[in-house]
Amino acid sequence: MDVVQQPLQSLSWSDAAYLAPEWILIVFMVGLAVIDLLLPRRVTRSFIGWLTLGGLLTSLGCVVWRLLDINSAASATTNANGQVVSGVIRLLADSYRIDNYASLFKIVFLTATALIVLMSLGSVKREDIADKGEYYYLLLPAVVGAMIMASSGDMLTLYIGLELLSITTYVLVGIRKHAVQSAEAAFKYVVTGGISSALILFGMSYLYGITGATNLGAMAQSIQQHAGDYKELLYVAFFFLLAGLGIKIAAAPFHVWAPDVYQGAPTPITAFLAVVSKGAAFAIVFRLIYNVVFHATTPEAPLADDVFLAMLIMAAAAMVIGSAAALRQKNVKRLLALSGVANAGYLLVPVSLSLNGMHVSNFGEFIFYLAVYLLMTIGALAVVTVISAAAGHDEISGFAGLYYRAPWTAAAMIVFVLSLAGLPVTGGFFGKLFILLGAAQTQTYWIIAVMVASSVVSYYFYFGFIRQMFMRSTSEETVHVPVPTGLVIWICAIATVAIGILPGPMMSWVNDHFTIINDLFIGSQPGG
Amino acid sequence: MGSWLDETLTWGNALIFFLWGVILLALVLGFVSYAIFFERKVIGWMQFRIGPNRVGPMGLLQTVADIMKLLMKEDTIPRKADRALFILAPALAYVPAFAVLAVIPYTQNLYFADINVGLLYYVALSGISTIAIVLGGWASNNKYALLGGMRSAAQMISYEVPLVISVVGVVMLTGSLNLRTIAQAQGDWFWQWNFLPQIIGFVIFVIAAVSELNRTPFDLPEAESELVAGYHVEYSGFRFAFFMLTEYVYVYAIAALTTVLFLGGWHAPAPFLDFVPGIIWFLLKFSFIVFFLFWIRATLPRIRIDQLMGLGWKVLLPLAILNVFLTAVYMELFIKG
Amino acid sequence: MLSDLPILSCIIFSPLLGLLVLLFLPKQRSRWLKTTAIIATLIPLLLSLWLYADYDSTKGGKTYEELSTWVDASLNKEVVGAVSSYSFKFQYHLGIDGLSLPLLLLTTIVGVMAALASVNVKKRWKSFYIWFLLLEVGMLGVFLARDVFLFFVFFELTLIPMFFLIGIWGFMNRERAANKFLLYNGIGSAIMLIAFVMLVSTAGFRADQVPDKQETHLSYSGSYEVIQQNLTDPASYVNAAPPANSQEGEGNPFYLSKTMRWSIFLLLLLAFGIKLPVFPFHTWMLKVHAEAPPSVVMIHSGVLLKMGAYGLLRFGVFMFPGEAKDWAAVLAILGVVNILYGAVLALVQKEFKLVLAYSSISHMGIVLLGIASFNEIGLQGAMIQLVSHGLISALLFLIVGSIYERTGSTQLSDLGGLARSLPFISGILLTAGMASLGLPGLSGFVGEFLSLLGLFDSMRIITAVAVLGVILTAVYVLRSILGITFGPMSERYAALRDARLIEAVPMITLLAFILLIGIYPSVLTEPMKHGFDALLEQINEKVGR
Amino acid sequence: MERYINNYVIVAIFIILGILLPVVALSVGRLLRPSKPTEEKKTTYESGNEPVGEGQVRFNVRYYLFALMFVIFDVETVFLYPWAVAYKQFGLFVLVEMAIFTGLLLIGLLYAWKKKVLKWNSI
Amino acid sequence: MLSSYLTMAAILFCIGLYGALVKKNAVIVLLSIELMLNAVNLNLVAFSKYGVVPSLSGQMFTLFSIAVAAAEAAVGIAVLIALFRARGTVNVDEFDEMRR
Repeated sequence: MDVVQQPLQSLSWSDAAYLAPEWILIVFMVGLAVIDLLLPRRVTRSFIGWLTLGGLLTSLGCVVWRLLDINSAASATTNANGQVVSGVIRLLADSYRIDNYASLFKIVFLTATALIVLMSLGSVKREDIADKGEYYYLLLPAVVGAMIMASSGDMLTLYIGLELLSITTYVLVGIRKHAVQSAEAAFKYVVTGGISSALILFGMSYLYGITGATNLGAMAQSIQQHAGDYKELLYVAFFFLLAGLGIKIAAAPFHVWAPDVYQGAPTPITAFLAVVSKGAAFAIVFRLIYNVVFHATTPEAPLADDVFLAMLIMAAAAMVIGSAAALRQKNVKRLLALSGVANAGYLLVPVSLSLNGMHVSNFGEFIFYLAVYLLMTIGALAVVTVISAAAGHDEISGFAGLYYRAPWTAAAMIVFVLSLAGLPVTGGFFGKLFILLGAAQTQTYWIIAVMVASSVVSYYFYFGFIRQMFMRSTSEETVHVPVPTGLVIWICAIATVAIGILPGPMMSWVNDHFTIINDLFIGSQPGG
Repeated sequence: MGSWLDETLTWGNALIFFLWGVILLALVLGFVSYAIFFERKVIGWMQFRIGPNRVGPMGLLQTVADIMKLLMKEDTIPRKADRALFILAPALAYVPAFAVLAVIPYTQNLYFADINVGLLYYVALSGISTIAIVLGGWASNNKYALLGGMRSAAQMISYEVPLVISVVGVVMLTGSLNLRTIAQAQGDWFWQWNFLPQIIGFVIFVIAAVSELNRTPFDLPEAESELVAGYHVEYSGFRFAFFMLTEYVYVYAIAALTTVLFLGGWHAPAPFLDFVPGIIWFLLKFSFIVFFLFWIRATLPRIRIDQLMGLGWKVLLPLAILNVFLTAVYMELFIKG
Repeated sequence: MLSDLPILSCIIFSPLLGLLVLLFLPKQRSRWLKTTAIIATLIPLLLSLWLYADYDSTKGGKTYEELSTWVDASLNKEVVGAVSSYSFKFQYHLGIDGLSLPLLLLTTIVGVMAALASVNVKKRWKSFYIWFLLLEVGMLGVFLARDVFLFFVFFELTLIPMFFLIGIWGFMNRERAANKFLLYNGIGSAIMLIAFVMLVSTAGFRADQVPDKQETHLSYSGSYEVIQQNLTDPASYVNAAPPANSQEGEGNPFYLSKTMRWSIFLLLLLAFGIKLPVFPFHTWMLKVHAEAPPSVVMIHSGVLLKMGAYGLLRFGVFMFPGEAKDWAAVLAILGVVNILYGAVLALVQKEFKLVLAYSSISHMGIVLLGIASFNEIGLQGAMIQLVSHGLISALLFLIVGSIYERTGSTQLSDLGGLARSLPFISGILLTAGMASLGLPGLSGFVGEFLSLLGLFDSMRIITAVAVLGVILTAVYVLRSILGITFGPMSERYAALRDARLIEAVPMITLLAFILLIGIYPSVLTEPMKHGFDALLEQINEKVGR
Repeated sequence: MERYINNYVIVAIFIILGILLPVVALSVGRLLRPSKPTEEKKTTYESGNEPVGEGQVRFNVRYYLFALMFVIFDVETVFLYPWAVAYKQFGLFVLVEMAIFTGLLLIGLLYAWKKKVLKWNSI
Repeated sequence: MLSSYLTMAAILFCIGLYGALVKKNAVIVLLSIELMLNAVNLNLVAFSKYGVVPSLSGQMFTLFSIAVAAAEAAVGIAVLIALFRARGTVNVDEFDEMRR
């Protein structure tokens, strides 16, 4: 058979050490699963949550240490232009990359999950979720999936990560076994998730057919040669990829599943879907766009430009549709789901703005907004858990008179709402501002207009929370805020404001640790 | 056979292949007829009975008579049955049973298809029969048939897993999925055959194989006392015959497969016995396995369904996996150096 | 000693000090809360008065300028090439000049008066004052910020407290009013943000060579000065004509084409026009005037509306003098429309608060006229009109609050003959009315007169029409105020108590300032003297006069 | 290459023969066997009684759980087979990798065991 | 040769997509998704032999995709069973607890 023989590269012991963050999570998951199985039924499972949190934080520590280590002088090298670039660890024939890009994403995912676990510790009740132990330790493989997605340099690992994340979240969404809503949400999520992975795979299969490789770097090289001859197929491939990934990131018009699923899922899982799932899908989008699509332009067909334009249109649609649909929502979780759709639109903007002479990196804007989005969404949903525990439902009217029942929580909620609406002095404002400035650098002014307009529309429903909290009142009884949940609320609120007052250090830190050639243009550095 | 395989395909060659296939088919049908006869005889002797002895000399034509009877019996299809599936099921059961025989080698030179994924082919195709059984049970639209079919499916899939994993050790030692290579790789002395180094795998394989065949002590799907006749309760005439045929063709196949995988195929037990042709050794081993199957049928009682499932999942599966890793560690220490 | 302090920061953030104290006070102790809040507003007043005294108009406000890096978000610099840094640079840049100083004073004065007037608030004093002080921080910041994004942050900071103040403490339809306020101002600020983003990404770009070193610092700056300089300097890259053979703007990502300049200018005009409010966008303001609590309307009408005019001047006119000059006629017409529309509708209102609301629209029209004149007199007139209207409307709404507290109504038909039972309040009301209609000797006259005088220079017909509107002012003011003070008195109002001390003090203070400006306008014109020179120079250069 | 094609031709021939036999046998049988259907013959068999209710009864969900377990371990073999074939050529690390993979699956088995999936009760 | 495989896969995929979007029976919906995934497998295997640059990775990809599809189907049906217990129906149109 005339098949290209690829050399097999096995993982060595030292390579395995680089995977410490992932190993730690897996070991914790296995250990906790066994403990949960062997313990008698009556023992309370809360400690599993704390152990999960411990595992996540340990892993986070490893990721940060690795990030700093890669960028330290010892492992830095100089590239052809004489610039100092940081090292990248490539495992298994470059199918698993530990680079700054991945590490930054992993930090976001792990932080988010840690906050979500902490939030759950205060809000998950035994009568609601029968298998509390499972609930906690299933989050770990989900995060591992997200981390694999961020690290993958190969369509195969990318797909495995995607499915590891998806399948575990299917279960997590449906974990309230006896609630109809939960099961229904889980089913809808399974179906849309299945369709989306089929679409993604279909697109990938065409890409593979044209390039003959699944490694992103190899694809980048191959696609430059073949793009001209197979541009129709490439268009089809990119269309399918965009549609599939659009479902995963819940961007309009592929967002219809989001409200139902977010509503039916347990609230912390809603936060997980909104932040980690979405972020991980974006990690894929970034890699695919800058490794494959970016190199697919030919003189006769502006493939890359068309894809970028399509993505921008998708972003605009997400913003407009998300904000408009949220106007009518009375259910908080549905509302936040739709706001998540709009936010997916905002997050898509930097990805889909192509680079030019002045706009040399969109990653800083993106990760900045993702971090802010993490804080405000998780914070808001943490407040929602408190409210729905007190009110017994998820309707927005549950917020009525919150200011008089729990003033500090209401104050934190104001911070989240303002941040979501993009008003100063919150992280949300600078997140959007950086994205807008990025768009302005590429002279894509129309998307600025759309973005700002959708923000204004969103004021209406975000301030709906404020109206409820301050201008309505029901009972005067105080709302009980469990300590872990309160901790989450305050961490998020303070961080949101802190980023809103001083966004510079974070943005600089991200951009100092990110080099676009090393981390995204995998293909432009053959071999390595 | 090997020489034809290397030639360019022509219609003539295809016809030769076809004729070989027909010959094998005839052999297999003959085997089935007389396997049934001998089963009855052997069990009879073991139970101090004579067994069939009226039709033909020593009752040798008994099975032939049975087949003729089945052929001429009226064929009823229940009104409520799903007609298409009802008709499809027996054929669907039989086709894979016969098709798996294509990859079994008999001697160094006597084999049909020489596929390098032969073992996988066998495992994959034999799984299809499960579907046929469920289909038959479902299409009958009968409570007994349905439950029998479901049980049968549950049992077959439960034992398929240990069966499949138990041969992994053999595959590891050989480094190939080609059944011919596997048979060839086994040594000249009988203790070098796979059944000793792979004793755990061998035992699991045999147990699981018996269960896959739905034979005693694992014949629960057909448990007369509970389920009348299981999935084929509504079948009569020649459609019923095909289910029976399937079972016995699988007996043939499993016996041959066990011989190839574990008992050294056509190898003589010791180098000095090489003068006896390989095919004889193969047939001897093969016959022994067949006899063994009859033997346990006569000996063992039927086990309960919870015991059946427990055995499969809680004992055989962990053991099979353990076997894989024992083999791996053994190879790591002694073979790879 | 005082001059060593970062005086501008102190002014802006001193209310926060009060806010901190407020947070730790128990919410039942209304007296403590009120006292703290009033003191917290007094500090910026005193500081700004000192600043006014210290301000030297010939030198401008350079000495008070505060500059430190606020956001220095470095960007990925790989692809650009050999630069040592590449970043978004937004500065914490505060400054004062002739344009901001009067408005700063206005803010601090009205702030204290509103705080005093807020003692009427009936519920939730603690949160009221917290929002109130935050609002003051925002307003002060708006007038002092010299970085577009810092300006924007402060601008938005006024929005949120206003939403709460209207929505919680307002009258019957407070929520709708709050929503409408939020919606219009949100749109306004969003448009402003678009304009700023476009500006920063083009005109905000600067490349600094470090002398003696091979280092280049590239940055996108939000600095007002940088942007203004780039925009008005014909030699800068923003205005550099592209090579003739290439397409427009090709190769120079910072080039602002004519269309771009115009669109940014129009966006700014629209953004600040909504705030001002210019005629078709004024409806939110009526709602706010009618529904917000009187002390909040004092702030709103007294200061917040001025932010629109201030922004229009500083960003619209100063940054795009050429475009503004080209549109002078349009501005003037808009102003006249505002004057006439406001006056006519004020004439037919049955509610006193709405009369005042429409009169605000009308008076803001005069500001537009002043701006449209594009000469020193007119611009000074506009500024004085801003300050004077701020003071007058604050005073009027203070009185409205007092009257409402006593009578429970602001309907013109309900009120009448209050002069008998409330002689003091009525007297102040009459005087304030006179100031509003532009009686010489009071501040309103100076502003109107100078504005119209300035405009008369260039657009005579429009001026004439505007004067007609001003005459109408007299009609509606007299109609309503005379109706309230004199005329038949309803029996139930006979036993009303006249103003208490805490009401009288702010009334008299405000009136005193009104008189001061009316009699001696130089208190305001003096610091402004050199404020417009540079602008007018540029305009004249551009227009070639 | 010829060998490759020939091998699969043989496989195809075996499958064709497998299909032919039932077709031929049943067609031939049609000529030989009688056909005298009556109502009674065509009723569903239920030990001689009148059939009660539907034939397609609901059965235990446990069957599904076994199917699930089967899928999991069958898929494991998908990975186990290629691994086993190539095992000789690889180092110790490959063994560790497979041990981790299988270990995780065994945890799954333990899970099922502890959750009483493997315990059979009633039909 | 390649194009016939691709056409076949595309047809399968379209049937699957249609089924997943239109069919009312939840089981059929899940089946349709499997159909789509199988179409992809067909594509991958065809490309690995007849693609522009033939390589083995397509077959590897197929192995993984089969495994993952199995897991997905397992979870899907488990969820469906839980839902069936709660609602007593597998009609997709009746899963409308949350739409208001």
